[in-house]
Parts: sequence; C-alpha cells; structure tokens
Amino acid sequence: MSYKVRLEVFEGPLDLLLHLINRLEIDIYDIPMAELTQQYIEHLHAMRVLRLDELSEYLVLAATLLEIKSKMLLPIHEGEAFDDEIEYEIEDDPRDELVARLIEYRKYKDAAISLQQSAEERSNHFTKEPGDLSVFGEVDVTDQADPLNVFDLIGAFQKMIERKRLKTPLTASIAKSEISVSERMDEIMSFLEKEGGRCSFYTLFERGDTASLVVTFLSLLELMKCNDITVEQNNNFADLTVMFRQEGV
Amino acid sequence: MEVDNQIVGKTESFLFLAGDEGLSVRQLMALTEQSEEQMLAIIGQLKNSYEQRQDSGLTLKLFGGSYRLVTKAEYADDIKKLLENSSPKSITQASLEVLAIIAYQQPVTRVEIDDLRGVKSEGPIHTLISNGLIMEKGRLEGSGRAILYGTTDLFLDRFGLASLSDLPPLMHNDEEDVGDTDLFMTQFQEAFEVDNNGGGNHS
Amino acid sequence: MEVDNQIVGKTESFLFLAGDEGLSVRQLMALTEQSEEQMLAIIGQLKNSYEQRQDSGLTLKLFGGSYRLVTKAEYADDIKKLLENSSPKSITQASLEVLAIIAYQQPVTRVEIDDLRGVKSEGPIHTLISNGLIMEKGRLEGSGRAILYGTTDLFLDRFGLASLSDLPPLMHNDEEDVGDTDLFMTQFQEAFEVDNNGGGNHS
Repeated sequence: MSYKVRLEVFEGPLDLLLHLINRLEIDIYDIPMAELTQQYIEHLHAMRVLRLDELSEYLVLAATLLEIKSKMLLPIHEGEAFDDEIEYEIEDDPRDELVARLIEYRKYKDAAISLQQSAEERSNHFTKEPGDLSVFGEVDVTDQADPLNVFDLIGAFQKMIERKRLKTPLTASIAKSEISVSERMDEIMSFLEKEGGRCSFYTLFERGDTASLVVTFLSLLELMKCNDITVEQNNNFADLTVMFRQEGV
Repeated sequence: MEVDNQIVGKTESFLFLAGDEGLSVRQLMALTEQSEEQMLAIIGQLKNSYEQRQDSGLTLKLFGGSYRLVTKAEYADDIKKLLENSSPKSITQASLEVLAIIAYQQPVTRVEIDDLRGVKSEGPIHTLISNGLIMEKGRLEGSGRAILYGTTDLFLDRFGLASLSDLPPLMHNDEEDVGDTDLFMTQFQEAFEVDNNGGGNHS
Repeated sequence: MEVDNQIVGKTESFLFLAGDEGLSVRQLMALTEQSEEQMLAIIGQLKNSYEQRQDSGLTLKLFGGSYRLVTKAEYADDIKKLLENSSPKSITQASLEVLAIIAYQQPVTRVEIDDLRGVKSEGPIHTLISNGLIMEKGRLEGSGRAILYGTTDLFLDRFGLASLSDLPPLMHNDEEDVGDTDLFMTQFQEAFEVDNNGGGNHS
C-alpha cells in the first residue's frame, strides 16, 4: 500500500482523526479500527518532522487507537446468539469513549467555523474612532469607580491598532497622491494662523507617510524662500519653532 | 410609539461621537432621559431611517451590548479596497477552536480546553489574550487555583454578536443524531449557509 | 444634476470613516472616481438629506478645505452631558490606549505614542499624569530632549500587577501580524516572553 506524504497542519490528534474519518468516508459511530489505526500511524510517520512535544500528543492517541483495536480483536462475545443485542454492544464497545470525544471535539470545530463566518460578516461594517469631545469642553475623566485591569489595557491597544489600520489609508495615502507643495503651503499658513502665528516644527510632521512628509518639508523651504515664514531655534538642540515672518525684520 | 424627532437626532449625534466605542441602551437612556421602551423605539426609528434613505451609507448595529453607527455592508468592498496594504488581524484555526471552546464553555480552565482538543492550547490562549478576545475571569477554587478564561466585549464586537446568547447553538450529540452524520452536516450547512467549496468535509 | 444614490451612500460612508479629519473634494473625487461637478452635486444632496431628515443629528460642514460629518450645533449642550455624565468611554479609551503603549513600551516619548496611535496624545497624557498613573522618567538624549514617560507604582496597584513583568505578553508568534506593527510586537514579545509562564500569576 502506498500513501501520499502530506504535511498538512492538524490542530491536534483529534483533528487528524476527524480528517481521516472524513477522507475514508467511514461512519464515526462504527469506526473500522484496523483501517483507521493504520492510516493514523502512517500519517504519524509522514509527520515526524513535527516538533517532538507535538508528536507526543499524537503518540498518546496512537496508543489509545491500538488499545481499542486490540480489545476489539479479543473474543468478548461468549455466545454468538447475542450478537445483535444492541444494549450489549453499546455498553461494551471499546470505541465509545473515543467516539464521544470525537463528537464533542467536532462540535467546537464546527462552532469555530461558524464563528469565523460571523467575524467575516462583521468585518463588512466599519466604524469610526470616537469623536474629539474636547471641542465641547474640558473634563478630567478616568472615573475611580470603574475598576480597570490589564485586559482593559490590551483591549484598548487592540482597538487602537484597528483604528490605525482604518485611518492610515483614508487620510494619509490618499493625501500622498493628491496634495501638492502649493496646497501644503496654504495648509501650513492656515495652520500657523490657527496656532497664533507660531508652532513647533515637529507638529507639522506628526502624521502622514514619507511622501507627504517630504511635501511638507519642501513646502516649508518654499515658504521660507518666499519670506512668509521663519524658523527659529533658541539654543542648541532646542525644538525648532516655525512662525510668521515679522514685518520689517 | 410616538417618537420625538429631536431626541432621535440627539441619539444619532451621541452614537456618531461614540464611534467604535458604541453606547449601550442604558447609557443612551441616561443621556437622553428616556425610558427603555422609548429608547428602543428611537433606535428602531433610526435604523428605519437608514434603511429607507436610499442614499445612506450608514446603519446601526448592536455588537457586544453597544449600539454602533457603522457603514453599510454594501460598501465593504469599496472600503476594503482602500485598506489593501493593511490586512486585518488574521486568526489561526487553532486559536479559533480555542476561542469557540471558551465562548461556549466559559468560564473554563486551560486543562479543560486541552482535554477537549486533545492537544495543548497554551499558545493559542496567549494569542487570544494578547488580541483582547479572552481574559481571566477568576480562579478555580481548590488546589492549583487554575485560571478561568472567558471572552471579552471586544470578542463580541469583532465577531458581530450582540451578546453571548447570540452565539449559534452548539450541535447536540443526542440519540437522534447517532448514525446520521449526513443529517448533522445538512443541518450545519443550513444553519450557517456554508458556501460549498469543500465546506462539508473541512479537510 | 442627476446623482447616483449608491455613490452618495459611498461618499457618506467614506466621510463617516474619515471622522474628525474629514476629506477634501479632491480626495472624495479620487475615492469615488467622480468629476468635481458630480462630487459637488453629491455633497449637495447629502447636505440636503441631513436637513430634510427631521430626526437627523448629523450634518456636513466644510472646515479648512475638508468636508466633515459633524453633529448638529443644536445638540452641543447635550453633548457636554456626554462629556460629564454617563461614562465618557471614548475619553477613557484614549487614555487607556496611551497607558497601554506606555506600559509596554516604557520609557517612551510623546512623539512615539502619537506615531503609534496616529493622533495626538497630549490630552490623555496630561490626564494620566494628573491621575498618577504615569510620570516623567527622564529625558531623551540629543536634540529636543523629549520627555520619556513611564508607569507609576499606582498604575501597578490599580491594575493589580505585582510588577511590570506581570503584564501579559502582547503578541504570540503563531499569528500573522498587522504590517507595520510587526516589529513593535516582536519587541514586546521578546521583552515579555521571558516570563510567559508566570504571566498570569498575580493572585
């Protein structure tokens, strides 16, 4: 008999067993142990490349399979006449425990598939980050009544990553192909106006991809050349300040 | 129920500002000073407005106990096109299995999960914790004081569930099912409308 | 001008996602592949929809060259209530995000935090400092001498952590990561992999 060497990743020995049962088209409630055990062990040979600790779990099940197989080989039926007595068979079938485990495992494997589907449906709906409420007033939050734990932190972090994923392409990458130096120059001037005529050099570079940062930089150079703005540094290593150029300076 | 347009508008503006955080019925009730019954009528009217307005790109969904304004599913492809170079978090089959077990069995210990799967689940559990989908929900009494795991609100949100009772029922393995795997699979497929590219035997 | 409802909806969904940043006519044209004339007609129709819908809390405004979906001015007073009362989750969320970054990345500068979040974090940082959860942990060498932030003992106390090494690892290596967070996550992992096993034990 030949078998194909497959290196599929199984989520454990039960998963492999379910796979074999499906592939062999055998009845999960009436497993031909000899055939299944042989297939299972052949797979183990093919999977030897796996890490040893993973393999050990597969070997435990292999031992169980062999044990069941050998039990079934033993002549447990004293009188042939009672062969088709169902009660007797159900109670004593050495496969029962394995079948129960497989069925239980399959329930969750199926549930995992349905979960994945609902996640896919969910991913068709996008939402925005919360609005900037600071424009409506200033309030100091973090209510002490609300107990926090590290899992809140992790949740917050995950949400942030998702937001960043959504946000970057909508604003930054579109800006990349669209914004010109002259447009950015206008933006910088109106930003400066909003900031009362001066702002930190770095605040102008707070967002955007490399291309738009370059556009910003070029715009600053252009504005300096036109004598619209001036850049100041109070002392070595201090932050650069960008400001409107004063009349008569 | 008669609904005050002013309050519907107010509700919409709150939901808009809350964004992906969403607001629970309870929070909305407090903010708008409405009864639960009134609030649900308002939410109903908002949803209705979005569906009826032919040119609306938004709709209202309940995920993890919070209502959220979201974009309509029909625009998903257009939006996804923009997100090309930043793929969403993917989750491995192993993590998904562990997540399913925790979702249905919570609170549950690692050993119970391992037993069900027949394989160690430490890696997937760590991944799920760091993805914010599961969390510690206390400790088991007695020796060892094993950690009990449960799902988070973020799980409900990411998997589009209003609450845990929204989870599709697990398949039973009672007597009727015995010997009839075909029926089992058909039911499963009907329930979740698996598209049949090898859906039945997930090999 | 005749306007396609589908494209109006798409435009609304894009404007919604852009949030406080808004989108310029030029960006909207690129996103929806419309001419300027068409785009202006679409914007006109959207504005119209918001005005006509009696129960709408939203409207469309042009600020500094960008169109933004905003809440109607008449609800401004109510929104202050959202700030003050009933769990202003959105703010806590921002603070939590910043706190998470500081906890895992400390010592870290504001610019690094801003980069990670894609928004300014000055407000949350102030809040966290005044709440005693974070503090200055020195200055960066070199130009600017930016402030380095780190967490306080109160942080550990409030989050029930014995030490920083009790923070659960943020990412496990059997998952595919999001593009540019990759390196970031790997660093975390390296930093916290050490006490992977003892990770949960803060009983």
